[in-house]
Amino acid sequence: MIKVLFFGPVADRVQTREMQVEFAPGMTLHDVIAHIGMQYPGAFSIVSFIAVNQQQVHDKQTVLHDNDEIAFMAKFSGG
Amino acid sequence: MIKVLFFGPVADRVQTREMQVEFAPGMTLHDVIAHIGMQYPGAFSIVSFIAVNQQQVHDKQTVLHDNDEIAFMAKFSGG
Amino acid sequence: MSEPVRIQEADFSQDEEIAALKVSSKSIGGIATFLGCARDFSEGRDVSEISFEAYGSMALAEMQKLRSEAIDRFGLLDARIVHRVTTVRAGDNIVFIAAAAEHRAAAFDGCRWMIDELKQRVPIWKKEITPQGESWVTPHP
Amino acid sequence: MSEPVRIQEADFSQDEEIAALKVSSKSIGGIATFLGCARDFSEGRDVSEISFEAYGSMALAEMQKLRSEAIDRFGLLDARIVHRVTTVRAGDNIVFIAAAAEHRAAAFDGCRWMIDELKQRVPIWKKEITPQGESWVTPHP
Repeated sequence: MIKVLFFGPVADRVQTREMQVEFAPGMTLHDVIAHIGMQYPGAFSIVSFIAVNQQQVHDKQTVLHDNDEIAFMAKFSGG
Repeated sequence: MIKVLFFGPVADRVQTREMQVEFAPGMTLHDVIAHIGMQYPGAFSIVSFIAVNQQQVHDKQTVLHDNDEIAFMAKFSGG
Repeated sequence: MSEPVRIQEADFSQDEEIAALKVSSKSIGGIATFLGCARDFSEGRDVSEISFEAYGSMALAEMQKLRSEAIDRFGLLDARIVHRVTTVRAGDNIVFIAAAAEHRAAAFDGCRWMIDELKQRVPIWKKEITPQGESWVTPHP
Repeated sequence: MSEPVRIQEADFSQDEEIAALKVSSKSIGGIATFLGCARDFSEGRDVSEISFEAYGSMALAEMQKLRSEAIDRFGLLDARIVHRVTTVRAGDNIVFIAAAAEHRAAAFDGCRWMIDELKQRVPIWKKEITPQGESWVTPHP
Protein backbone atom coordinates (compact mmCIF):
# COMPACT_ATOMS: atom_id res chain seq x y z
CA MET A 1 0.00 0.00 0.00
CA ILE A 2 1.04 3.58 -0.66
CA LYS A 3 0.03 6.02 2.07
CA VAL A 4 -1.04 9.41 0.69
CA LEU A 5 -1.18 12.41 3.05
CA PHE A 6 -2.86 15.79 2.69
CA PHE A 7 -2.39 18.84 4.89
CA GLY A 8 -3.88 22.28 5.44
CA PRO A 9 -5.48 23.79 2.36
CA VAL A 10 -5.05 20.62 0.28
CA ALA A 11 -6.67 18.47 2.98
CA ASP A 12 -9.61 20.89 3.08
CA ARG A 13 -10.18 20.48 -0.65
CA VAL A 14 -9.75 16.71 -0.71
CA GLN A 15 -11.84 16.53 2.48
CA THR A 16 -9.58 13.91 3.96
CA ARG A 17 -6.12 13.87 5.48
CA GLU A 18 -5.03 10.43 4.38
CA MET A 19 -5.82 7.76 1.83
CA GLN A 20 -4.35 4.43 0.73
CA VAL A 21 -3.49 3.56 -2.85
CA GLU A 22 -2.90 -0.03 -3.92
CA PHE A 23 0.78 -0.60 -4.68
CA ALA A 24 1.81 -2.16 -7.99
CA PRO A 25 5.40 -2.98 -8.95
CA GLY A 26 6.94 -0.34 -11.23
CA MET A 27 4.45 2.30 -10.08
CA THR A 28 5.71 5.88 -10.37
CA LEU A 29 4.79 9.09 -8.60
CA HIS A 30 3.15 10.14 -11.85
CA ASP A 31 0.76 7.19 -11.63
CA VAL A 32 -0.43 8.23 -8.17
CA ILE A 33 -0.82 11.86 -9.24
CA ALA A 34 -2.86 10.79 -12.25
CA HIS A 35 -5.00 8.50 -10.13
CA ILE A 36 -5.80 10.98 -7.35
CA GLY A 37 -5.50 14.19 -9.34
CA MET A 38 -8.32 13.11 -11.61
CA GLN A 39 -10.64 12.73 -8.63
CA TYR A 40 -9.65 16.04 -6.97
CA PRO A 41 -8.52 18.48 -9.66
CA GLY A 42 -9.40 21.49 -7.45
CA ALA A 43 -7.11 20.23 -4.71
CA PHE A 44 -4.22 19.49 -7.05
CA SER A 45 -4.32 22.97 -8.55
CA ILE A 46 -2.81 24.30 -5.29
CA VAL A 47 -0.24 21.53 -4.83
CA SER A 48 3.21 23.12 -5.01
CA PHE A 49 5.36 20.47 -3.33
CA ILE A 50 5.37 16.69 -3.28
CA ALA A 51 7.29 14.61 -0.76
CA VAL A 52 8.04 10.91 -0.83
CA ASN A 53 9.01 9.56 2.58
CA GLN A 54 9.41 13.12 3.96
CA GLN A 55 11.78 14.18 1.19
CA GLN A 56 10.77 16.66 -1.47
CA VAL A 57 10.69 15.07 -4.90
CA HIS A 58 10.67 16.96 -8.18
CA ASP A 59 10.85 14.08 -10.65
CA LYS A 60 7.40 12.62 -11.32
CA GLN A 61 9.03 9.54 -12.84
CA THR A 62 10.31 8.59 -9.36
CA VAL A 63 9.64 4.88 -8.87
CA LEU A 64 7.67 4.06 -5.73
CA HIS A 65 8.09 1.20 -3.31
CA ASP A 66 5.52 -0.59 -1.23
CA ASN A 67 4.69 1.32 2.00
CA ASP A 68 6.00 4.62 0.67
CA GLU A 69 4.44 7.75 2.17
CA ILE A 70 3.52 10.49 -0.29
CA ALA A 71 2.43 14.00 0.72
CA PHE A 72 0.79 16.53 -1.58
CA MET A 73 1.35 20.00 -0.18
CA ALA A 74 0.33 23.60 -0.86
CA LYS A 75 2.87 26.41 -0.51
CA PHE A 76 4.21 26.53 3.03
CA SER A 77 3.13 29.42 5.24
CA GLY A 78 4.79 28.69 8.56
CA GLY A 79 6.87 31.08 10.61
CA MET B 1 34.56 77.03 36.16
CA ILE B 2 34.75 74.49 33.35
CA LYS B 3 34.35 70.88 34.46
CA VAL B 4 36.64 68.49 32.52
CA LEU B 5 35.90 64.75 32.59
CA PHE B 6 38.06 61.77 31.68
CA PHE B 7 36.93 58.17 31.26
CA GLY B 8 38.42 54.72 30.79
CA PRO B 9 41.79 54.69 29.04
CA VAL B 10 42.10 58.50 29.05
CA ALA B 11 41.39 58.68 32.79
CA ASP B 12 44.06 56.04 33.38
CA ARG B 13 46.66 58.17 31.59
CA VAL B 14 45.65 61.48 33.17
CA GLN B 15 45.37 59.65 36.49
CA THR B 16 42.24 61.52 37.40
CA ARG B 17 38.61 61.41 36.33
CA GLU B 18 37.78 65.08 36.71
CA MET B 19 39.41 68.49 36.91
CA GLN B 20 38.30 72.10 37.00
CA VAL B 21 39.58 74.80 34.66
CA GLU B 22 39.10 78.49 35.44
CA PHE B 23 36.55 80.00 33.04
CA ALA B 24 37.43 83.19 31.13
CA PRO B 25 35.02 85.00 28.79
CA GLY B 26 35.68 84.20 25.11
CA MET B 27 37.39 80.95 26.00
CA THR B 28 37.24 78.26 23.28
CA LEU B 29 37.50 74.51 23.34
CA HIS B 30 40.91 74.93 21.75
CA ASP B 31 42.12 76.90 24.77
CA VAL B 32 41.19 74.07 27.14
CA ILE B 33 42.78 71.45 24.88
CA ALA B 34 45.99 73.51 24.72
CA HIS B 35 45.98 74.01 28.48
CA ILE B 36 45.42 70.37 29.47
CA GLY B 37 46.96 68.70 26.42
CA MET B 38 50.31 70.24 27.23
CA GLN B 39 50.30 68.63 30.68
CA TYR B 40 49.14 65.21 29.46
CA PRO B 41 50.30 64.67 25.89
CA GLY B 42 50.24 60.88 26.30
CA ALA B 43 46.59 60.97 27.30
CA PHE B 44 45.56 63.28 24.49
CA SER B 45 47.17 61.07 21.86
CA ILE B 46 44.31 58.58 22.37
CA VAL B 47 41.51 61.16 22.52
CA SER B 48 39.19 60.49 19.56
CA PHE B 49 36.03 62.29 20.68
CA ILE B 50 35.29 65.47 22.58
CA ALA B 51 31.90 66.30 24.06
CA VAL B 52 30.69 69.63 25.43
CA ASN B 53 27.66 69.21 27.69
CA GLN B 54 27.20 65.57 26.56
CA GLN B 55 27.15 66.49 22.86
CA GLN B 56 29.97 65.56 20.51
CA VAL B 57 31.78 68.63 19.22
CA HIS B 58 34.07 68.67 16.19
CA ASP B 59 34.86 72.38 15.98
CA LYS B 60 37.70 73.33 18.31
CA GLN B 61 36.75 77.00 17.95
CA THR B 62 33.53 76.28 19.86
CA VAL B 63 33.09 79.06 22.42
CA LEU B 64 32.62 77.83 25.97
CA HIS B 65 30.34 79.10 28.69
CA ASP B 66 30.81 79.11 32.41
CA ASN B 67 29.92 75.74 34.00
CA ASP B 68 30.25 73.84 30.72
CA GLU B 69 31.15 70.15 31.03
CA ILE B 70 33.83 68.89 28.65
CA ALA B 71 34.73 65.22 28.17
CA PHE B 72 37.86 63.93 26.43
CA MET B 73 37.22 60.39 25.25
CA ALA B 74 39.08 57.50 23.64
CA LYS B 75 37.40 55.42 20.96
CA PHE B 76 34.29 53.77 22.33
CA SER B 77 34.35 50.01 22.92
CA GLY B 78 30.93 49.26 24.38
CA GLY B 79 28.53 46.57 23.25
CA MET C 1 17.96 20.27 28.53
CA SER C 2 15.35 20.67 25.78
CA GLU C 3 16.13 19.70 22.17
CA PRO C 4 17.54 22.54 20.03
CA VAL C 5 14.91 21.93 17.31
CA ARG C 6 11.31 21.43 18.34
CA ILE C 7 7.72 21.56 17.13
CA GLN C 8 5.37 21.99 20.06
CA GLU C 9 1.98 23.28 21.13
CA ALA C 10 3.28 24.95 24.28
CA ASP C 11 4.73 28.43 24.48
CA PHE C 12 8.48 28.79 25.03
CA SER C 13 10.75 31.06 27.07
CA GLN C 14 13.50 33.04 25.36
CA ASP C 15 15.46 33.07 28.62
CA GLU C 16 15.42 29.27 28.73
CA GLU C 17 16.41 28.95 25.06
CA ILE C 18 19.26 31.43 25.51
CA ALA C 19 20.45 29.67 28.67
CA ALA C 20 20.49 26.36 26.75
CA LEU C 21 22.48 27.97 23.91
CA LYS C 22 25.05 29.39 26.28
CA VAL C 23 25.79 25.99 27.76
CA SER C 24 27.19 24.88 24.41
CA SER C 25 30.16 27.27 24.37
CA LYS C 26 31.99 29.90 26.39
CA SER C 27 33.15 31.52 23.15
CA ILE C 28 29.76 33.03 22.29
CA GLY C 29 30.07 36.78 21.79
CA GLY C 30 26.69 37.42 20.20
CA ILE C 31 23.30 35.78 19.96
CA ALA C 32 20.80 37.00 17.37
CA THR C 33 17.23 35.88 17.77
CA PHE C 34 14.03 36.21 15.82
CA LEU C 35 10.64 35.86 17.46
CA GLY C 36 7.63 35.64 15.18
CA CYS C 37 4.35 36.61 16.82
CA ALA C 38 0.69 36.72 15.80
CA ARG C 39 -0.50 40.14 14.63
CA ASP C 40 -4.04 41.39 15.06
CA PHE C 41 -4.48 42.15 11.39
CA SER C 42 -3.27 40.90 8.05
CA GLU C 43 -3.69 42.72 4.74
CA GLY C 44 -6.33 44.99 6.19
CA ARG C 45 -8.50 42.33 7.85
CA ASP C 46 -8.85 41.77 11.57
CA VAL C 47 -7.47 38.42 12.61
CA SER C 48 -8.73 36.98 15.86
CA GLU C 49 -6.83 33.68 15.80
CA ILE C 50 -4.20 31.91 13.72
CA SER C 51 -4.17 28.15 13.59
CA PHE C 52 -1.16 26.10 12.46
CA GLU C 53 -0.90 22.68 10.93
CA ALA C 54 2.32 20.80 10.17
CA TYR C 55 3.51 17.68 8.40
CA GLY C 56 5.20 16.92 11.68
CA SER C 57 7.83 14.30 10.81
CA MET C 58 8.98 16.12 7.66
CA ALA C 59 8.84 19.57 9.30
CA LEU C 60 11.04 18.45 12.16
CA ALA C 61 13.54 16.80 9.81
CA GLU C 62 13.69 19.96 7.65
CA MET C 63 14.20 22.17 10.70
CA GLN C 64 17.03 19.91 11.90
CA LYS C 65 18.66 20.12 8.46
CA LEU C 66 18.19 23.88 8.46
CA ARG C 67 19.95 24.20 11.81
CA SER C 68 22.91 22.04 10.71
CA GLU C 69 23.24 23.90 7.42
CA ALA C 70 23.16 27.27 9.19
CA ILE C 71 25.84 26.18 11.67
CA ASP C 72 28.09 25.06 8.80
CA ARG C 73 27.37 27.91 6.42
CA PHE C 74 27.78 30.76 8.93
CA GLY C 75 30.26 29.17 11.34
CA LEU C 76 27.76 29.36 14.20
CA LEU C 77 28.63 27.98 17.62
CA ASP C 78 25.05 26.82 18.13
CA ALA C 79 21.49 27.46 16.95
CA ARG C 80 17.93 26.70 18.02
CA ILE C 81 14.61 26.59 16.16
CA VAL C 82 11.25 26.22 17.90
CA HIS C 83 7.90 26.39 16.08
CA ARG C 84 4.54 26.20 17.78
CA VAL C 85 1.77 24.23 16.09
CA THR C 86 -1.45 25.19 17.80
CA THR C 87 -3.99 28.03 17.70
CA VAL C 88 -2.69 31.43 18.79
CA ARG C 89 -4.15 34.90 19.35
CA ALA C 90 -2.70 38.38 18.75
CA GLY C 91 0.56 38.83 20.62
CA ASP C 92 1.21 35.10 21.08
CA ASN C 93 4.55 33.58 20.11
CA ILE C 94 4.73 31.46 16.95
CA VAL C 95 8.35 30.78 16.09
CA PHE C 96 11.74 31.34 17.73
CA ILE C 97 15.10 31.23 16.00
CA ALA C 98 18.43 31.83 17.72
CA ALA C 99 21.94 31.90 16.28
CA ALA C 100 25.02 32.08 18.50
CA ALA C 101 28.43 33.04 17.15
CA GLU C 102 31.73 34.52 18.22
CA HIS C 103 30.86 37.77 16.47
CA ARG C 104 27.61 39.51 15.68
CA ALA C 105 27.74 39.49 11.87
CA ALA C 106 27.56 35.69 11.66
CA ALA C 107 24.86 35.58 14.34
CA PHE C 108 22.64 38.05 12.44
CA ASP C 109 23.27 36.47 9.03
CA GLY C 110 22.64 32.95 10.33
CA CYS C 111 19.47 33.91 12.20
CA ARG C 112 17.98 35.74 9.24
CA TRP C 113 18.87 32.93 6.84
CA MET C 114 17.17 30.37 9.09
CA ILE C 115 13.84 32.20 9.30
CA ASP C 116 13.90 32.97 5.56
CA GLU C 117 14.62 29.33 4.74
CA LEU C 118 12.14 28.01 7.30
CA LYS C 119 9.35 29.86 5.52
CA GLN C 120 10.44 28.34 2.19
CA ARG C 121 11.26 24.80 3.24
CA VAL C 122 9.33 23.68 6.29
CA PRO C 123 5.90 22.09 5.71
CA ILE C 124 3.76 24.17 8.06
CA TRP C 125 0.58 26.00 7.07
CA LYS C 126 -1.27 28.80 8.80
CA LYS C 127 -4.97 29.57 8.70
CA GLU C 128 -6.30 32.95 9.73
CA ILE C 129 -9.55 33.04 11.61
CA THR C 130 -11.32 36.37 11.17
CA PRO C 131 -14.80 37.59 12.10
CA GLN C 132 -15.66 37.00 8.39
CA GLY C 133 -14.49 33.38 8.36
CA GLU C 134 -11.36 31.27 8.01
CA SER C 135 -8.79 31.18 5.26
CA TRP C 136 -5.46 29.52 4.64
CA VAL C 137 -2.65 31.99 4.15
CA THR C 138 -1.16 32.08 0.67
CA PRO C 139 2.44 33.17 0.95
CA HIS C 140 3.75 35.94 -1.26
CA PRO C 141 6.15 34.77 -3.96
CA MET D 1 7.26 48.76 33.38
CA SER D 2 11.00 49.33 32.98
CA GLU D 3 12.34 52.10 30.73
CA PRO D 4 13.02 51.00 27.13
CA VAL D 5 16.57 52.41 27.27
CA ARG D 6 18.70 51.68 30.32
CA ILE D 7 22.26 51.50 31.62
CA GLN D 8 22.43 49.27 34.64
CA GLU D 9 24.70 47.02 36.69
CA ALA D 10 22.12 44.27 37.07
CA ASP D 11 21.49 41.49 34.60
CA PHE D 12 18.30 41.58 32.55
CA SER D 13 15.74 39.04 31.34
CA GLN D 14 14.94 38.72 27.64
CA ASP D 15 11.48 37.42 28.51
CA GLU D 16 10.75 40.57 30.51
CA GLU D 17 12.08 42.86 27.77
CA ILE D 18 10.03 41.06 25.11
CA ALA D 19 6.92 41.20 27.28
CA ALA D 20 7.43 44.95 27.70
CA LEU D 21 7.84 45.39 23.93
CA LYS D 22 4.68 43.46 23.18
CA VAL D 23 2.60 45.73 25.38
CA SER D 24 3.29 48.61 22.99
CA SER D 25 1.44 47.15 20.00
CA LYS D 26 -0.73 44.24 18.88
CA SER D 27 0.57 44.70 15.33
CA ILE D 28 4.01 43.24 16.03
CA GLY D 29 4.74 40.36 13.66
CA GLY D 30 8.45 40.01 14.35
CA ILE D 31 10.97 40.89 17.04
CA ALA D 32 14.68 40.69 16.26
CA THR D 33 17.05 40.79 19.20
CA PHE D 34 20.77 40.90 19.72
CA LEU D 35 22.38 39.76 22.93
CA GLY D 36 26.06 40.55 23.41
CA CYS D 37 27.84 38.31 25.90
CA ALA D 38 31.32 38.08 27.38
CA ARG D 39 33.58 35.56 25.65
CA ASP D 40 36.34 33.67 27.40
CA PHE D 41 38.99 34.78 24.95
CA SER D 42 39.82 37.72 22.76
CA GLU D 43 42.45 37.75 20.03
CA GLY D 44 44.07 34.64 21.37
CA ARG D 45 44.33 35.67 25.04
CA ASP D 46 42.28 34.21 27.87
CA VAL D 47 39.96 36.78 29.36
CA SER D 48 38.76 36.14 32.89
CA GLU D 49 36.69 39.32 33.37
CA ILE D 50 35.53 42.33 31.39
CA SER D 51 34.89 45.58 33.15
CA PHE D 52 32.83 48.42 31.68
CA GLU D 53 32.90 52.14 32.28
CA ALA D 54 30.47 54.69 30.83
CA TYR D 55 30.03 58.43 30.56
CA GLY D 56 26.61 57.74 32.00
CA SER D 57 24.59 60.86 31.20
CA MET D 58 25.88 61.11 27.63
CA ALA D 59 25.66 57.35 27.01
CA LEU D 60 22.02 57.24 28.08
CA ALA D 61 21.16 60.28 25.93
CA GLU D 62 22.90 58.72 22.90
CA MET D 63 21.11 55.41 23.41
CA GLN D 64 17.76 57.21 23.62
CA LYS D 65 18.55 59.08 20.39
CA LEU D 66 19.61 55.82 18.77
CA ARG D 67 16.30 54.17 19.67
CA SER D 68 14.24 57.09 18.32
CA GLU D 69 16.27 57.22 15.12
CA ALA D 70 15.90 53.47 14.59
CA ILE D 71 12.12 53.64 15.11
CA ASP D 72 11.85 56.44 12.52
CA ARG D 73 14.35 55.08 10.03
CA PHE D 74 13.07 51.50 9.93
CA GLY D 75 9.41 52.08 10.78
CA LEU D 76 9.71 50.02 13.96
CA LEU D 77 6.75 49.64 16.29
CA ASP D 78 9.04 49.72 19.32
CA ALA D 79 12.64 49.10 20.38
CA ARG D 80 14.66 48.56 23.54
CA ILE D 81 18.34 48.99 24.40
CA VAL D 82 19.89 47.82 27.68
CA HIS D 83 23.62 47.99 28.44
CA ARG D 84 25.21 46.70 31.61
CA VAL D 85 28.03 48.70 33.16
CA THR D 86 29.71 46.46 35.67
CA THR D 87 32.28 43.65 35.70
CA VAL D 88 31.25 40.46 33.91
CA ARG D 89 32.69 36.98 33.39
CA ALA D 90 32.55 34.59 30.42
CA GLY D 91 28.97 33.86 29.43
CA ASP D 92 27.50 36.90 31.20
CA ASN D 93 25.17 39.27 29.37
CA ILE D 94 26.51 42.67 28.33
CA VAL D 95 24.06 44.34 25.98
CA PHE D 96 20.54 43.67 24.72
CA ILE D 97 18.91 45.23 21.68
CA ALA D 98 15.38 44.47 20.48
CA ALA D 99 13.50 45.78 17.46
CA ALA D 100 9.80 45.07 16.94
CA ALA D 101 8.11 45.57 13.59
CA GLU D 102 5.15 44.38 11.57
CA HIS D 103 7.46 42.34 9.34
CA ARG D 104 10.80 40.67 9.91
CA ALA D 105 12.95 42.62 7.44
CA ALA D 106 12.52 45.90 9.33
CA ALA D 107 13.04 44.17 12.67
CA PHE D 108 16.35 42.63 11.55
CA ASP D 109 17.59 45.79 9.82
CA GLY D 110 16.67 48.00 12.78
CA CYS D 111 18.22 45.67 15.35
CA ARG D 112 21.48 45.34 13.46
CA TRP D 113 21.69 49.07 12.84
CA MET D 114 21.23 49.81 16.54
CA ILE D 115 24.04 47.54 17.72
CA ASP D 116 26.37 48.78 14.95
CA GLU D 117 25.62 52.42 15.83
CA LEU D 118 25.81 51.79 19.56
CA LYS D 119 29.38 50.62 19.18
CA GLN D 120 30.22 53.77 17.20
CA ARG D 121 28.32 56.40 19.14
CA VAL D 122 27.82 55.47 22.78
CA PRO D 123 30.56 56.48 25.24
CA ILE D 124 31.24 53.15 26.94
CA TRP D 125 34.66 51.53 27.31
CA LYS D 126 35.60 47.95 28.09
CA LYS D 127 38.68 46.70 29.86
CA GLU D 128 39.74 43.07 29.59
CA ILE D 129 41.20 41.46 32.66
CA THR D 130 43.46 38.55 31.77
CA PRO D 131 45.87 36.44 33.83
CA GLN D 132 48.61 38.63 32.29
CA GLY D 133 47.04 41.91 33.39
CA GLU D 134 44.42 44.43 32.35
CA SER D 135 44.01 46.35 29.14
CA TRP D 136 41.46 48.68 27.59
CA VAL D 137 40.01 47.35 24.38
CA THR D 138 40.92 49.29 21.27
CA PRO D 139 38.12 48.86 18.76
CA HIS D 140 38.91 47.86 15.21
CA PRO D 141 38.39 50.62 12.67
